[in-house]
Amino acid sequence: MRKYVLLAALLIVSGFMLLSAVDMHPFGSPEKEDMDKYFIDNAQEEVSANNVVTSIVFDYRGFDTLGEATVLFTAVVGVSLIFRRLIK
Amino acid sequence: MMSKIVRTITNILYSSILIFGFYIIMHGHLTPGGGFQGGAVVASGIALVLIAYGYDTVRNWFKKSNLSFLESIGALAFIGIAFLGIGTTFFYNFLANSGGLFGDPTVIGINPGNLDTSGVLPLMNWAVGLKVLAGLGSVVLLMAYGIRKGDEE
Amino acid sequence: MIDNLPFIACAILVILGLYTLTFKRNLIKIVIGLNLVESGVNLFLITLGYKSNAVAPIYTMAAKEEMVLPTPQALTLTSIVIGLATTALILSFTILIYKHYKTIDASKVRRLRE
Amino acid sequence: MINEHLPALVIGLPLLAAFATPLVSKINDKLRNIFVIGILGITLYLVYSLLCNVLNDGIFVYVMGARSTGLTLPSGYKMPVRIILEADAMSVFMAITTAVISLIGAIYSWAFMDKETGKDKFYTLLLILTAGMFGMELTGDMFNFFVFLEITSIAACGLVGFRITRGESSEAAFKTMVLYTLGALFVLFAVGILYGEYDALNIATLASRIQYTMLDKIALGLLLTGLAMKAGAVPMHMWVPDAYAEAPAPVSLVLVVNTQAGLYGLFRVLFSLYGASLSTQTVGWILIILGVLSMFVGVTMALIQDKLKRLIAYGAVSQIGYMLLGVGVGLATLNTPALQEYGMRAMEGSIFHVINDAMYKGLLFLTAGAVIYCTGKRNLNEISGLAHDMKFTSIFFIIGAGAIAGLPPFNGFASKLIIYESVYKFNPMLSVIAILVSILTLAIFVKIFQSAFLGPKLLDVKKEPRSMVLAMLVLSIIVIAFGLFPDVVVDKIVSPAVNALINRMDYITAVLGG
Repeated sequence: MRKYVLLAALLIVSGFMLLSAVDMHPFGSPEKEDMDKYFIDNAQEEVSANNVVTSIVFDYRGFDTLGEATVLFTAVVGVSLIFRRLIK
Repeated sequence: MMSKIVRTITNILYSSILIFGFYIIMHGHLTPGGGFQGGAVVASGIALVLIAYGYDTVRNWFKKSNLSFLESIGALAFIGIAFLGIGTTFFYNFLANSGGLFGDPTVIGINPGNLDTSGVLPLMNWAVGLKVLAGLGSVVLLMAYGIRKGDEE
Repeated sequence: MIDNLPFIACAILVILGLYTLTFKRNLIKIVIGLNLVESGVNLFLITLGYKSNAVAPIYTMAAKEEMVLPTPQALTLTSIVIGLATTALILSFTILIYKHYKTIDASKVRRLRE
Repeated sequence: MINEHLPALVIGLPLLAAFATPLVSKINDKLRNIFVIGILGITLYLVYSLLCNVLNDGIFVYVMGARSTGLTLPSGYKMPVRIILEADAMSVFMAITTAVISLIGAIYSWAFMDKETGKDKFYTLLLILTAGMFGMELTGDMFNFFVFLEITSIAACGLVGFRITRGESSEAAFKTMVLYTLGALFVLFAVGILYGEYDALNIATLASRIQYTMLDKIALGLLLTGLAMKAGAVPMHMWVPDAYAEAPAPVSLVLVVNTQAGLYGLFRVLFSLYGASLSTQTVGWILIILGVLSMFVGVTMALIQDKLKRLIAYGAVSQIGYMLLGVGVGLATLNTPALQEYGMRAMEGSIFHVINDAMYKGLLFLTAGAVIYCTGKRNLNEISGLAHDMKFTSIFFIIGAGAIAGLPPFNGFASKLIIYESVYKFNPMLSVIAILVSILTLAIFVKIFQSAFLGPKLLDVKKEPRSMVLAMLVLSIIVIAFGLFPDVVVDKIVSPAVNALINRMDYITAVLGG
């Protein structure tokens, strides 16, 4: 019984995923690109970096990168918590 | 500990892996790559040494406590740089185009790239690179420690 | 539909991962399934930004051409690191579970249910 | 100057402190505890001033890294490109709940964690978890929301697996981690779909562009699944009892707010991102059905548990149901005049229930933690007559149990009454089910109280340490105060929060301009 419920859930989610993939804009020609166009046009002037991706990662979306660094920090703290010595 | 062939190749490769990793961190704002990628490359060097020499030898070379200290320092440096911009806004790039450290303006359009540009980006790359190499290094060491202790029992 | 083949491939990768997650009993395989889902999603993200006949979004000495969208690349970078962190933590828990239960069969690791 | 940067400081300060905690720990244990509690206290103050700010001046927008804090749009451009923090009344409402609960958790931990090893890591993770929840609640960016969702997931799972000597702990942490990550990946997939369609990540921008196409529906389904998994609503609730039962008590306390942050994400997506553009009837009923299922399954599973914390955890599942029920009714009536009549009231009830639930459920988890701390027993069959030695804990348990069952002088009654009244006008059957579940909950908690706290004395019991009593006392005072003066709370913070959820245009214009 449990197996069939899981299978049904899996099929529904798979259907969703495939449908979204088929429905997406054609590969290689994004429909809208105004935000990205802004980055490509202005990153050199505003951030003065040649690498647009880095200027997004550390400047325009720097807060995400802080989150990402935090995630890594958290994972390391978590792993060292798991393998801590129990006797001081 | 692995065979002599593996150890010799590790000895040769390790320094070039380190240099390659630091190169990637340093040129993060000009070429593909950056702090995370470079840090991961350096950490893979640590993993290589760990595999070649075994946990018992390596733990004397890289102290876990030192690595976690380094990681905290990297994280603090990163968020500290973000806080330094708070005169304007959090994460404001206060060094870009200022003429000071990393403050040269970039030529707009096609250019070969100048290392002395992009304001706080290189500093952040270094902070993140330090953090990632210490973090991933200590994860690898800790996991090796965890598995080794399991074998003893 | 044939235009969207890369998207469909990503979706299939995600589905394979979900299948592994739901029907495999081995904890390591569950972690692998999770990683498959994650790779699928990351590939999906990066595929969204592709533009035909465009170069990487970095200014070099190359002649200026169309550039692919840079945002998905930044997002994917973030999500890869996040995935790495999760995998590290989950694998550590697997090691710990193996130490306590001496097995990584999910159907035997169920002291909580009793 | 501080006022200008409040949202960034609320997230940044705990994070900075978290990175510094391992270094502070090297100096002295006591110093570290004071440091953590001090930082959380300052954060509470900051959140409070943010709350006052938002309630007086409307939505607070903060642009990360721009030339000035309010510069949402770059010059001559119609859409934001940077990450924007957007604090409206709903966000600060959640943030103040989070801040209060984390501070209490830290105070409680002082004595509770005293004999454990790895305390520096425990406090680091606690601070990161708090900062992550603030991030989820204050951000105005979909991808940023995902990043903070993952931060809370990883920190929470690290804390759930804190007791590494127990195999059950690792098992619970593994399970929780897999489900959290899966939910977060669903959210990421949905973010990808939305990005691919509209080339925007900012919630307000997406909301102004959304058209409810097929792809949007799929994204909504994925977001709903992922966030309901985080919130622990019924078909995805498997991790809740395991994680709550195995985590140390202060962590269970913070986990309660963490699930509510997931719930907040759900509300934000439904009301601010999609809003009136979605078929509100259908989605509203989906929420109502999820809510009723959660209430029912939670309470029936709680009936058969014999471990104290596991039982409270199933109670927690059923309380999530009340919140989903009220908000579901609000959503179902969003496009009709019935909204003014009773839909608003139902939402007020369930948003009020969010803060009440955090307080009394937290109190129950803390009393359960005190019982485990003092007796060393987790099983209800092994404990009896605790009221002889643990007078304070017994009183606090009565307060918490009364509140969760919805008895009059406590806050649970106030919010449940609003839900019953307004839902009755929508569909009498739902209201009857809600009352029935409350009665069952009361029966369960009376039974435990009778068997665990009354009766003959079986064990030698330690005394509760002072810091634990202080933490529980603060929560009990809040529970009783909210129960005695519900109108004040509803008027001051709850109904602005509901208005902020419903008035989607305000949320959009705060970023995009008029």
